[in-house]
Amino acid sequence: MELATPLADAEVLRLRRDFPALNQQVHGRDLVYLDSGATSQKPVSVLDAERSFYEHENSAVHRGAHTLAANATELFENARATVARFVGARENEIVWTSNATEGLNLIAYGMSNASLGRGGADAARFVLTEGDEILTTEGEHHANLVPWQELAARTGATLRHIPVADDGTLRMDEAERLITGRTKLVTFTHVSNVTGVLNPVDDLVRMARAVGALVVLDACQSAPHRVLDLAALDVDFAVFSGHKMLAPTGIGVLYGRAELLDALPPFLTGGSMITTVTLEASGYLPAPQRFEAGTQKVSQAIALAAAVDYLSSVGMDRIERWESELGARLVGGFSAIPGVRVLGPGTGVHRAGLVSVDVDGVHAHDVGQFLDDRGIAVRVGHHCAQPLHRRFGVTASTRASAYLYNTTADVDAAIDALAGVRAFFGASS
Amino acid sequence: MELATPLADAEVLRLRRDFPALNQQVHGRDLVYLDSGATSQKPVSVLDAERSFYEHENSAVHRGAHTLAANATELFENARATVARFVGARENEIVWTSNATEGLNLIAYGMSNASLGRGGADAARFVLTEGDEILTTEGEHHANLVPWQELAARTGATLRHIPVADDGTLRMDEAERLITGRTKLVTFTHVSNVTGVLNPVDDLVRMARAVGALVVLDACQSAPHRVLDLAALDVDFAVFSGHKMLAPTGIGVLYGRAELLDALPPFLTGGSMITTVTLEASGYLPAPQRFEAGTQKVSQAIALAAAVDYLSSVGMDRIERWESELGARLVGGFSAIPGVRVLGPGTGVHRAGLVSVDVDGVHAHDVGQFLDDRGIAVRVGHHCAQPLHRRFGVTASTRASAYLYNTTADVDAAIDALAGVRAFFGASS
Amino acid sequence: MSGDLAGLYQQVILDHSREKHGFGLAPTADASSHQLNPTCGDELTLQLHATDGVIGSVTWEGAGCSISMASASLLHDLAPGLTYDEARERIALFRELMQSRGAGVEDEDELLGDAIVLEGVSKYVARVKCAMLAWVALEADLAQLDAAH
Amino acid sequence: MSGDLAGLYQQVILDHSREKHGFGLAPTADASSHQLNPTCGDELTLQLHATDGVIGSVTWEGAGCSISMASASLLHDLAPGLTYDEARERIALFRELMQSRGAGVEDEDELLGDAIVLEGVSKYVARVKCAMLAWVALEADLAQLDAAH
Ligand SMILES: Cc1ncc(COP(=O)(O)O)c(C=O)c1O
Ligand SMILES: Cc1ncc(COP(=O)(O)O)c(C=O)c1O
Repeated sequence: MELATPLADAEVLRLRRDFPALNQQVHGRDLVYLDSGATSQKPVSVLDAERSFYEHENSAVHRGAHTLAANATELFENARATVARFVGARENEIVWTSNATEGLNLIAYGMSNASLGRGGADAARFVLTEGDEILTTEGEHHANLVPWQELAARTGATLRHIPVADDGTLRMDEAERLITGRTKLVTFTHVSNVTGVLNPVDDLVRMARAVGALVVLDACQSAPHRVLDLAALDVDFAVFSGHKMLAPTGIGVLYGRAELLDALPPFLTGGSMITTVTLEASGYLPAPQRFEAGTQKVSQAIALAAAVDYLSSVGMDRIERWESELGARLVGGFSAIPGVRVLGPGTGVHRAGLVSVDVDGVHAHDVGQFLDDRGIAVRVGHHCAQPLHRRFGVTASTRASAYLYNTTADVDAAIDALAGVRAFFGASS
Repeated sequence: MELATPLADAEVLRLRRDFPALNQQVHGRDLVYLDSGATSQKPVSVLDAERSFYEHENSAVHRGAHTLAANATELFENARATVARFVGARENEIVWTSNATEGLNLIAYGMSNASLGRGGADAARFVLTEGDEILTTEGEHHANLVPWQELAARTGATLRHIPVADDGTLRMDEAERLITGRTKLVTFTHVSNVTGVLNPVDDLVRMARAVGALVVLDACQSAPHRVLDLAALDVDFAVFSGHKMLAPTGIGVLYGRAELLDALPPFLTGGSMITTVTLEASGYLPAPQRFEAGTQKVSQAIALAAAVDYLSSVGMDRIERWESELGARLVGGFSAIPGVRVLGPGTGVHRAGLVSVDVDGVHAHDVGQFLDDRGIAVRVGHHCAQPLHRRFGVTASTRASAYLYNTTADVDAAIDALAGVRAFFGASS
Repeated sequence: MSGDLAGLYQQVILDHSREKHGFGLAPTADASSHQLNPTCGDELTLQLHATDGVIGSVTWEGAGCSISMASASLLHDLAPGLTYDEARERIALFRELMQSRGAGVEDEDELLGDAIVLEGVSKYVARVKCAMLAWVALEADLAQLDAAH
Repeated sequence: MSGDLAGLYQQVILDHSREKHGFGLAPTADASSHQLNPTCGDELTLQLHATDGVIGSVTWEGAGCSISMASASLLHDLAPGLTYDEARERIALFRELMQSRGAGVEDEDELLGDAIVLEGVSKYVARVKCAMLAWVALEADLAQLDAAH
């Protein structure tokens, strides 16, 4: 296969014109937005798609028979088809959620409902009892850790963790040891939101399959940034958030293999997910409606489809290559600064376009403030990954994360600013 | 207290210019939108508020320290304060949800988590066991029925129902009998989405308080249409949806009395709702953050605040009076048509601005299609209230529901169209 | 009334929706299936009576809109004498017709008989489910017969 | 560097953040409270030592940004000799100062001493929590003493 040409600065500067928020000043300096790992900016086409819906089709989907309702339903379901194609899934395998966090909670609550006897025999494979194990990793976002702690507490199952090595990669020797006949579910992030490490999905899926465990993939940091084919990765479930991939807040996706989604007991219940309701009991529709109770995030789903169209028109393979160049440049620049330690893999290792650092003697909050003063927006804190920060012996770090609209000049500005931090705070003395 | 002047056609026609979707044609006729009970149209000020956020402040709230993040956080929390004021609540009593359905599920899952031992002694009042009863009504939307069926199934509690009388009101004699020492929670809709009946909140709260039961109010059909003071109503929890009150899809509100919200075990877990997370266990923040896991519906919350500002500037008391005039006109017109039966209260009874009818010999789908052909958008089906339709001996009905942007001419168009239905389908013969 | 509405509710359809050919369930049947349209609560039970791989008759009961009732009635008229494979072919063609958004499909007159009066439904995406209800039920019946073999 | 940043990080603040007056916990105290800033994981424990309703000294330990460390250090310098009510008054005034968005408050010099160098923080809404951490801890300590009575 031929490699796609990555983006280049000139093209990126053209793309950037599509993003109104990037065209502003902060503290009298041009904004350099390097916080896309937290949330991305939105192109005009996405904003227009949502507004156009409210100006023309807005009405209740799947519930009305009038013209507007029919048109709204069609746009809404077309959006599902667009997103399904984008990640190599079928339409009935795509469930709208409000964010990735909700998607992970949906799986966890579906399993605890199964464990309480809901869903009958079909749901047997989701039942957890004492002695069963859920396996996650030391490198997860809280969204892929806390719901499983709670699931374990509700069902009596035990939560275990694959440890992270000094270079930020998973200890696969430990994974081998930890994945046993007791393991019912293995869940891990595709790309770390702290270190940029890409986890070995194929190996983990193989190990999980060998013991019959379900596999959940947190694709929050991969779906926006690289070509994703969930059917090819052969995971059972996956989640991601629209706001990190050019779409509005309030929309996320849960992917599940069709036969699993149809067997998992419902999570949220209410209107539009039922067949027949009596005062005593209710019957439930198959997926995806089964998991879409109440009025859905209609305009947000339509806007997510517009975002996906934008990404596809640029080319996910090209975006991936460009960000990997930016990531390499960030790592190179940051690690050359005295007193700056990169968390996770150093130079020369393939990584996503995000890098977190600890600055000796200066707290991350102060680092971030110093950069902000130069118009550079980065993320400071634990990035919702306290255990991983503890693993690296710090409580907080400073993260720069790039996206398709960042140039090498953006990266260089961040490197240049970071180089001045320790002197300003008197930490180099 | 002086009565507010209701709106009048001339002013409504001026307001209507603010709603782009209302200014279009369907089947060659001017759109007459009478489906606001399902979802409302949006004024330009709401669309602009959301867009402006994406053009200027968009970034992660409560997680970032850079300028955009600080500005976004401020707009987001100001939105909470605006919505709190609108319903007579304090800021920490307002939790964002994605819709009312999620709010009701949040309470139900919080209680089932408490029943599984989560939340410790503080959560004791939310624990349900066999013998305990949950009381709802025969007139509820599925959103306020199915989650309680599931909660009962998970905990062993029993679900009971206050029956509905022939005129659509609750059988308060039965309520008196059903609310006993075993009743742990009483939940009911403020205004019925099928009959427009206003339920007697004060009486039900008094009865529930007498036995120490919690009270949940489904305010979906009241918050958008009338002055609402939740503290004065003295309910424990309430829910409503933004999309029914001029705001975008994807945003809803759960109100809870502060001391209850802080004691209820978390529902969705993940980032931004925690204090300290270790691999083994997590501590949780107080409300509202406790219930707001992951990236929130930021632009939607800001847009909801803009919607609330729009409603307040018109005046909720004036809107309420206008809709009650429109409701009376609808009931009068519909019930005068031979073969048309109004579900619930007839003429002369105070009601909200929505009316559902059964047309003898013509299925609701066909009625709706006939009206749509004249540009009139109404809702057909069971309106997510199958038990109530069964109570009235029908499976589906046709509902016209008005809002502040509807004129008497809209109502008259619907009456005129409905009068022609039976002849067209040969049902009058 | 717009031309669209007249195209949707042709007189033949309104007649069928009242006459309901084949309405009433037989005491026994070779296959039977129950279908539901969750949006409106419409329900339909459709029985298949067959001999030697050829459909003898189709009987049904249910409540619903004029489109769903007329569609079941028209299917009752069309089905007798068809082999299972022929019936499947007609169902597939009818589905294609319903998804054609008013464009129609080839050979429709020949293969679908009077049921082509439902072509107008294809312009109303929200109503396609109503028209399909009986046909989906027949499809389920045929699948039952297959499974029994 | 913008003027704003210089206003936020005055030399006095940077000095206090390194010198950390009062750092180190005593074996016993009359009240002690632990505060956490969940955004960044910063933590602070602050002890109150008092005699007859008058603050003797404040000692503390914690890890955090320069603003939170300097603020604790400045509070250590300010607190001794204040009655509980005076301390509460200063905390209230400091909170008001932090919420003033750069506008300042009356009597700040007189009542808050060197701590007024933190005024620049009030322009940075996201950092107000950092500056407040020690003061909220002292407030909690005072509430403990009240509760003990
Ligand atoms: C009375 C009532 N309750 C609950 C709901 C559910 O609201 P949503 O679908 O926005 O969650 C609705 C609206 O559909 C309603 O009218
Ligand atoms: C790896 C990872 N998982 C999960 C999440 C949670 O996503 P959200 O907050 O959109 O639910 C994030 C982003 O915050 C993330 O980076």
